[in-house]
Amino acid sequence: MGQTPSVSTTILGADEVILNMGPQHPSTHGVLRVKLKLDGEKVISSECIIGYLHRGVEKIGETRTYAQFAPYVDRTDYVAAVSNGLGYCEAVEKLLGAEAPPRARWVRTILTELQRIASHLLWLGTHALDIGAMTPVFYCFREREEILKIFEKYCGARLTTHAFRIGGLLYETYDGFEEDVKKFCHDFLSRVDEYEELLTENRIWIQRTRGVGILTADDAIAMGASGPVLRGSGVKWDIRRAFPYAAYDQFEFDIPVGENGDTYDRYLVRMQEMRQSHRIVLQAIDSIPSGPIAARIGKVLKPPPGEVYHSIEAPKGELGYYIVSDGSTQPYRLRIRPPSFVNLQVLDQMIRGLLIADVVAVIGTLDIVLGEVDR
Amino acid sequence: MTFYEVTFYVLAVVALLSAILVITCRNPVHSAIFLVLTLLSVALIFLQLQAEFMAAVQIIVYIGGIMVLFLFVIMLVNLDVAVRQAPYNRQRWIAGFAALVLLAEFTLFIYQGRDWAKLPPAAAEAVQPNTELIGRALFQNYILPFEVASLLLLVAMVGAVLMAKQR
Amino acid sequence: MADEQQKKPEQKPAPTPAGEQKAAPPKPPARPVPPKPEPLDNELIRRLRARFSEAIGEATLDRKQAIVVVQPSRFLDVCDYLRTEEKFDFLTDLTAVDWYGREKRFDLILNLYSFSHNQRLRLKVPLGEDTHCPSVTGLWGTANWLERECFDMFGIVFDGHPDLRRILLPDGWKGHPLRKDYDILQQDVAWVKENLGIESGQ
Amino acid sequence: MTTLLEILDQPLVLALIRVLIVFTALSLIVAYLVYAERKILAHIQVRLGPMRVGPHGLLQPIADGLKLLLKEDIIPEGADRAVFWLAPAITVLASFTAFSLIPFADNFYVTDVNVGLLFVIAISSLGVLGIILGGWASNSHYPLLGALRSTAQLVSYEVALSFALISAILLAGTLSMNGIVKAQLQQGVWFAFMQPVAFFILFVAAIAETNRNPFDLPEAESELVAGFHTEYSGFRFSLFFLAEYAAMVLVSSIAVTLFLGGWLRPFPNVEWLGFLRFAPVVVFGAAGTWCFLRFFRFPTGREWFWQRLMLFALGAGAAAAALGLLYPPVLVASQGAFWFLAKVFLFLYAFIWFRGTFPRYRFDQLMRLGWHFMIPLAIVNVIFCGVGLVLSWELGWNRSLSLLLASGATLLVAAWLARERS
Repeated sequence: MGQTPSVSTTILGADEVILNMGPQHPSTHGVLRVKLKLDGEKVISSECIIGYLHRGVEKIGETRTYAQFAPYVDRTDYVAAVSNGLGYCEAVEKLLGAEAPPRARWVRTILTELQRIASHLLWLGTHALDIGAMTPVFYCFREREEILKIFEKYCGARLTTHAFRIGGLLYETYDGFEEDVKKFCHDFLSRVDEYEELLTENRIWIQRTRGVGILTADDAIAMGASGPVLRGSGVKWDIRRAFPYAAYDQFEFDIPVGENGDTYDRYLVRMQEMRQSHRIVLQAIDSIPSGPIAARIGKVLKPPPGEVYHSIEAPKGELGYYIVSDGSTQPYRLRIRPPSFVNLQVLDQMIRGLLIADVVAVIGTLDIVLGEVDR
Repeated sequence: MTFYEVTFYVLAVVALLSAILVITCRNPVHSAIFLVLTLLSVALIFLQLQAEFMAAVQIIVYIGGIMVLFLFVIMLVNLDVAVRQAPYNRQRWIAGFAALVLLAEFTLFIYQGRDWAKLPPAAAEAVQPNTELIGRALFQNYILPFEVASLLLLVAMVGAVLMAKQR
Repeated sequence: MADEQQKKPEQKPAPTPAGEQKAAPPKPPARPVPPKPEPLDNELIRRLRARFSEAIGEATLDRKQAIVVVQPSRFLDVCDYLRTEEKFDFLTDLTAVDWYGREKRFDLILNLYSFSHNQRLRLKVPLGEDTHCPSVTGLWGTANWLERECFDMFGIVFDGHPDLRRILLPDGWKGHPLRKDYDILQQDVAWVKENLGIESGQ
Repeated sequence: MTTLLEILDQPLVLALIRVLIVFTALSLIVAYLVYAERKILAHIQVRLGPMRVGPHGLLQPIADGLKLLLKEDIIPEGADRAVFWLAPAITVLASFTAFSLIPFADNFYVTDVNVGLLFVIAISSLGVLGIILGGWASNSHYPLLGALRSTAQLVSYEVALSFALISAILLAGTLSMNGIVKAQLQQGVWFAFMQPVAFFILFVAAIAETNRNPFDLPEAESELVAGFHTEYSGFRFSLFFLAEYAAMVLVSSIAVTLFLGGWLRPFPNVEWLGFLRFAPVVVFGAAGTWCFLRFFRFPTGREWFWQRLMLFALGAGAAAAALGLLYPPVLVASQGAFWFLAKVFLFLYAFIWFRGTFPRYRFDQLMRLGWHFMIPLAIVNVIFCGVGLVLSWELGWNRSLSLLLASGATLLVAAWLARERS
């Protein structure tokens, strides 16, 4: 607070208040409960209480066949279901030693990048809403709707899409897919400019986000943060580059990084990422190869015994699948490495000494999805 | 009784009753509310006396300012403890005695001054807007005391800020 | 990984045939070759073996992934060495696998990543049911919640963990759901009945 | 009949009638302000807003009011029941009572006392009591924090607001609300042009006083759920809601009266702009025409029957009003209220517009803005304004010129303050 003449903080200093934020709270983005120890409005310490959405997805995985389990991963990070599906399918493919044919990989890349844009749009809208700007959320949903329409046309579902199958794709792209994607891309950049016009140079937005929730690069690495949270701290690391999957080695794109690791930097990083995703989609849509859309992997999947860890750059960060096979039709152990779960762990460190209003901003900037945190 | 007399007595009774309630209420917030009521009825009595400026200032300063700050502070202290404490234990008799003395004094003086305390019948219309009168009084006749008082308050304010900053 | 030997005609065509697909008949994709784990022997492993001779068990390369078995006795030292000397500064994931029926029941799995070498390494620590495992929270802050989850799901106790409590399941819960001898019928019916007021267990 | 006229002629009865009119009109304005806010925000946010109840959702406020009245009334356990009940009443009383001093037209106000402005400030400052008590009585953390924030914010910005008002008083030389408007007529200029800085301060402080975005911290929904009225529901909640919007109208009315010439039409002394007096006719005529146009383009199905009928009735009403306004006495009588309301609505539109545009300040930033920028600036402005007036009185300088010079000097200070801040 510094020299702020706020009476509340100085007088309340006498005793600490425990404030339960959530599990029902407008800006905890789901059923997250943060127990805040407050000195006035200043956060002394905090504790995240999670698990309200725990469904035992990993246990379920052990009792389903590989193909049966695929729809379940859509329900972890339910705002980026396509990305989850990609991670899972590729992990099982790696376990089988199979590889999706090029056309499938291209389509997967396009859809995943669209999903990244959709996820970031949802983040932007809710984050701005948390900080009090209520209009961007509607603009964001307008664009997200376009993406969801493409998903719907492609596979019939909008949210939990189950778009990909192990070994490739189930569906060929629909007629007009490319036109739809191109049309979306054509409008999209100017729309991003529109959001930035509302926020990036806005004095209040800058005051609310700059210097708030700083995470240094060393801390980010030590705490296992990944995705935009890590890049916002200035670590130039993207799994799409480090371990290219799908067709990412074919496209040019930049990895935006921040400098100070504050909320504003993470905001800028995600905004840039949307632009980069747009760039990837445009490159991919122009170069989709023709050919088969699925590898031959047989109907009954019995991966040879062994184990695999495969991770992708999901919109929220490193989404990993660790699957152990015992040679049967069901995974022996299926572990999901959830980016939100690991990123959320940084929250306490980031909000100490800040105000309640900043807690909201920091939760928003971490971009968590409770379905994924709790699984 | 005229309309004005009726309102006066009603206001006076309200003011007195709520004043008593201020000190008898156990809950400080309730006390504060009754204090607001007291101040409000006094403000209305000012209004009746065609002292609009005084009435308005009474409301702005006492209710809008001081009472809000009172409530602000009351809310911050631990109420449960305050309610459980019985602060009047020892002083009850002394206070009662002091009150009696004061009452006797007042009665005496009011009785003595019953003649000259009578006001001349008020003019039907205020001769001059009393805001201007007050302004002239403060800034012309009593400019020195006024400025001294404001300086004093300024010193107090600076001191308070300084003390708060040191914490 | 593509294998050219076994070529069979495409059995099921794509459900939504696109125009271009018909023009050029699809090339039948290849059947995958089952991958085989092979022993791993590289500089890193050699250095590890030289330093922690008996504590480093079998090292394999399975599907291009380096896997090293580490004995719990010197587990913490190995981790410390890997983090500081070999720059595996990013703990990607920490989890466990329950090999029910094996003598040392659990495998603790650590997925490490090194930013400077762009390299992943997986540590496997075999643990008996009652063996405590040293906590790596001091090395990687990430481990805090991951170890708590591991404790919650498998009942593995981490010595030196600052705050080893259940994380996803409620505090009073009995049992560790990701163990192989746990299933829906064994869940904490009493807890559910008491705290949620519903009959459970299907 | 004579008796009735006699009764009506008594000042008390006359006042009561005026109170009734003001109260009814105000309630309607507030109800439709909520509707307007929803509609305007919706159009800012590329959506439609209420469309279901009545044509274009025009009956939505009534439906909302009914819903709120019929809702279950919940008092949280551990709440101080009496205070919980009292708090919304205080707030709503405060914001409605203050309207008794607002001159809506040349000859239409409930009362005009010579310290009118002081009274408006006094009464509206009572509203904060309701907020603070409501927050405390809920016996819950979020309302308490909301109440604390609210109090600190209102007390801080009230200072800047009052200082901004003082410069208008200095210019007008009276505290009477109607007197201030008449002073603007005499001097032939709106005070907003003579005192732009004060107007700006008043505008910002008014937004803060009414807890509107970007200063809506006491009820910041993403932080404090709903701030001081988190635990309120149903009728009591609607009272708070009503009070908040009435307060919006109130501060707009104060700003309009003091700085935008109240019920005066734009440039009241410019003869050739006299045609502006037909503005009400044009407005109502346009509204009627629009309604009729919509009526003909409305879908004709059975389920739309009532909506079409209402649209037609609305159009007919507006057209009738436009025709009635052509009758000269009515036209003259309607002038004051029309211009006053038009300006107030302009203000209210700005409020809504801001809500659709800005993110929210953080509490310490808000306080810093208030104490380190607004209050010093307001004080400096009053001093310079006084200096400017003295220059014109004593040295015979051109009044407008000296005041503009004073404003310029204040702006320099403002620039310096702003630089200090960043």
